[in-house]
Amino acid sequence: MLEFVESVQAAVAGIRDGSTVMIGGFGNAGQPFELIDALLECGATDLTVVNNNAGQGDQGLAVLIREGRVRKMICSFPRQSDSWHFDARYKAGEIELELVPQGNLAERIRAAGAGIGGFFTPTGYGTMLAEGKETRILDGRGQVFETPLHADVALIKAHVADGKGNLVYRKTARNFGPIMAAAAKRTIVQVSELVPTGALDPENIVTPGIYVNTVVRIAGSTSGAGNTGRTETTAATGKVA
Amino acid sequence: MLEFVESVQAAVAGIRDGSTVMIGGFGNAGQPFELIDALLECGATDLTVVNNNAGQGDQGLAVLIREGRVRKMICSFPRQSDSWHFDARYKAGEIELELVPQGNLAERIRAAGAGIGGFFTPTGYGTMLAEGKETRILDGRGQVFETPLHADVALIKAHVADGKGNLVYRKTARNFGPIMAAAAKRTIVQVSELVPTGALDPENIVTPGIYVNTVVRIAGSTSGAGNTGRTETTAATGKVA
Amino acid sequence: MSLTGTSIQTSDTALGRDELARLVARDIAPGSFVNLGIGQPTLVSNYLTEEQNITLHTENGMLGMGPAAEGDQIDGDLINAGKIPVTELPGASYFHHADSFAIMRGGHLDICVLGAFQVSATGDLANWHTGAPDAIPAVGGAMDLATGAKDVFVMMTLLTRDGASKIVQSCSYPLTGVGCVTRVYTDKGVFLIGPDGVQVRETFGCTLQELQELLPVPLSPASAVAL
Amino acid sequence: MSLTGTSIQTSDTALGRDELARLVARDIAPGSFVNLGIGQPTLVSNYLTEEQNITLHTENGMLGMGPAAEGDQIDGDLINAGKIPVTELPGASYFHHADSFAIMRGGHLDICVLGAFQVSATGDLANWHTGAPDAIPAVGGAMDLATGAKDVFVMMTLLTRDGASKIVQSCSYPLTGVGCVTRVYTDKGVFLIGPDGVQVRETFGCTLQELQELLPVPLSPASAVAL
Repeated sequence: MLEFVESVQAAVAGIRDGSTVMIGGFGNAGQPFELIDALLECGATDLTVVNNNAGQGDQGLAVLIREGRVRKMICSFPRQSDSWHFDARYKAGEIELELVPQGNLAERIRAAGAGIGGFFTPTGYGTMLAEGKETRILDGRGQVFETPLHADVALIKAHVADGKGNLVYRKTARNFGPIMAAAAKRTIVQVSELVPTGALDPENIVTPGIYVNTVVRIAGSTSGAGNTGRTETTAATGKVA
Repeated sequence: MLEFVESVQAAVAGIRDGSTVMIGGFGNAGQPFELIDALLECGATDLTVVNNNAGQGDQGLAVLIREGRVRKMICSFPRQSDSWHFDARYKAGEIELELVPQGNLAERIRAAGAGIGGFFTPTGYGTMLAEGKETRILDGRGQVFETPLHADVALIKAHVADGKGNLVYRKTARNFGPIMAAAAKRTIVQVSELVPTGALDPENIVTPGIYVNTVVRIAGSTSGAGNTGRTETTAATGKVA
Repeated sequence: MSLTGTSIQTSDTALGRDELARLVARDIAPGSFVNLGIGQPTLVSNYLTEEQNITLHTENGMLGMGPAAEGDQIDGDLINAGKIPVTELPGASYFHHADSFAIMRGGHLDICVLGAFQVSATGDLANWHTGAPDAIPAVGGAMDLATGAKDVFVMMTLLTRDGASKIVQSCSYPLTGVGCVTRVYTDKGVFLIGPDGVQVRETFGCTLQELQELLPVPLSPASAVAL
Repeated sequence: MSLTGTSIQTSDTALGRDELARLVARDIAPGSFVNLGIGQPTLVSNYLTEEQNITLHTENGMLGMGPAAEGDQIDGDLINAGKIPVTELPGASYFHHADSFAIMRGGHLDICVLGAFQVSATGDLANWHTGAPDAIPAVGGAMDLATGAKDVFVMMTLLTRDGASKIVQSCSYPLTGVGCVTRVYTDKGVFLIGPDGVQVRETFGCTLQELQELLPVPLSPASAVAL
């Protein structure tokens, strides 16, 4: 059942210790900071967190990691110039890491929402990230078997919700939101704006309300504006994302 | 390279005998009738056609089948009250049929466009449509291995294209268009309207121009209006689509 | 288990199609997302109330489907899975076929209501193919719905024209899905299918014992908790 | 094969990063869809001309990416894969992460340009992990790009700081992708990788023979047809 709640505390109520939690966002764009803060406050621990990164700076996911609430990270790009809290926990052997190529991460999340039991992909074939995995030659290419990533809860940020829980996003803040909403048993969304049902054009809805359980409006927030998006620097010349 | 052409004849030029051709549409909604007529006129034969149905009445795909141009149909619902041309060819053993559950059809087309080499799905497990296929228990459920459906050419209908080939659709005429556009080597689109680049909101584009090769505007056509959509009747009490 | 001593007969006569549709509609929980199959299941939409706030899905790419379109409302680009022109309700959304079937296959629909040729005692469904050697098979979205929805309700007459039960020990027709049906609504009774076998929730125009005589599978009255 | 008698030296000095970026930009066919990796490859965008009509993809969900945003243009919701604020060009489109990676993995990008630690004589790419035991690994979208794009161009200095060739017989660093690189742009030359091994298209500030002395893999001048 869809519910609209008045506070982020009410939104995250009931998230249990040991849950698998997907957190939307790529860098700061689409990060549900207020929901993450509420998750921290609510005390849930022993979490498995799915996010593209493993926390940056001293906010959001990074604080969850610093506080020892995260047992395991599933992500594509943990190491960043300001991922010091993850780095420290990882080097101390206090957090587990499942490193997943970003496209496999997205496709595995999508598979969970779409009822796919597993799939073969060329990404990662012949690399150490495919070690121990089933492989097969398909369409003349080496491919690796990957499994769906389900979650108990997804915390995502959208731009606008209507009364049916239909969502639209803003620019590249869309990123993981739509696929995580479909992959989680319970999807909690923070939005900048609520509009009456019927105010969104049915052609333009990105996440239908069927994927949404809880909506909270963050008062005074305006997506994008005032959010300068930090510049990441990295040591390698390799592809960074 | 994207091209805008003046006629449906120019749009379909170069489709070779023996091609696999995806044709969009579900019933009449989204059927690219004018492109199908041009395909008939251009004479290409020995075709494998992917469509949800196998032709209705005496138009479009039904005529291609009547004229013996289709060697094989890959579809979910060939038998309809007015599928007489397919029925006759099929009973005469003159056309091959690969019957695919509609969701597998959609997911196999999507897999081709997304670079997935194959996937497991519960749909069809334990039924005659899974006979001879690899099966596996995943997430506690019996699942069937399905492979991507690629095509040489896709013929689809959209509502509006801009100068970059970005597309939007109208209502349920969207159906197979977006996934077929991604699954074919060459995607040919008929639209009702062309607008300048920048006139479509980037948030609302359904098919990015990267998936589009050829665009032709059908003069005087207006999606939906004057198109009454025929009512299908079927013999079975079972699910029909 | 005794079939007497429990009165679960709730009407004096067998139910007509519309009465049955009303019953199914009443049983759908408020706020549900539902797909109604073609034919008899479509009648259910006539009895859904606004208070129930049910969202209808059609597999050709829409949530929030409204009633059949009439007159000027008819738009060839807005049809349902039966290819009948329909309307759009406030809060509707459109999506492509893979996204639409992801809704079904990903387990997001609360209920689908389907017709059937046969349902087995363990919930196997046969509704797409008679198996006749000269029949042209056509499956559509039946297997995806049967496999994907959280609950699969079947609506059918209990008996064939020849008087044979459509609830069977094991389906003789080709299967649509294995162990997927959770509830069967028929003109003579409502059946719950689960780990305890086939339970009868209510009967129409017959007693449980009379029903048992028509059916080749063992029946028991539904426990109160299952009602 | 003789390495003399063919003059493919096209500049008297090694190329700087910007000159190399200009060269890569010139080699991109009009109308292409391109993903530029972070770091050196990003420079290529400075030299793409309007006439080339190149569409840039960023894997965090956009086609039609424009230059870096400045001042009032900066919008935290509009960033590239390096998390740098960018702008949107007319005809841009946004999509979610699975759709974005479907563009890459489905073979729809014409070219991606990546940095590298090493490239092997058969086109294996190593650019994500040094393999050092205490390094925290991070892969991002590198493997998807390497495996998915029709052509994978690498931009790098030919030699490490220690003077070792980054074009190697077999990569010692962990692989990003197998046999995926088709072209390598370096400060000292442009290399084509294909069924005929490593061919040199042009050299900068050295002869082919001098280049061969730096590299542990056999080189041959590119045939005219491959230019």
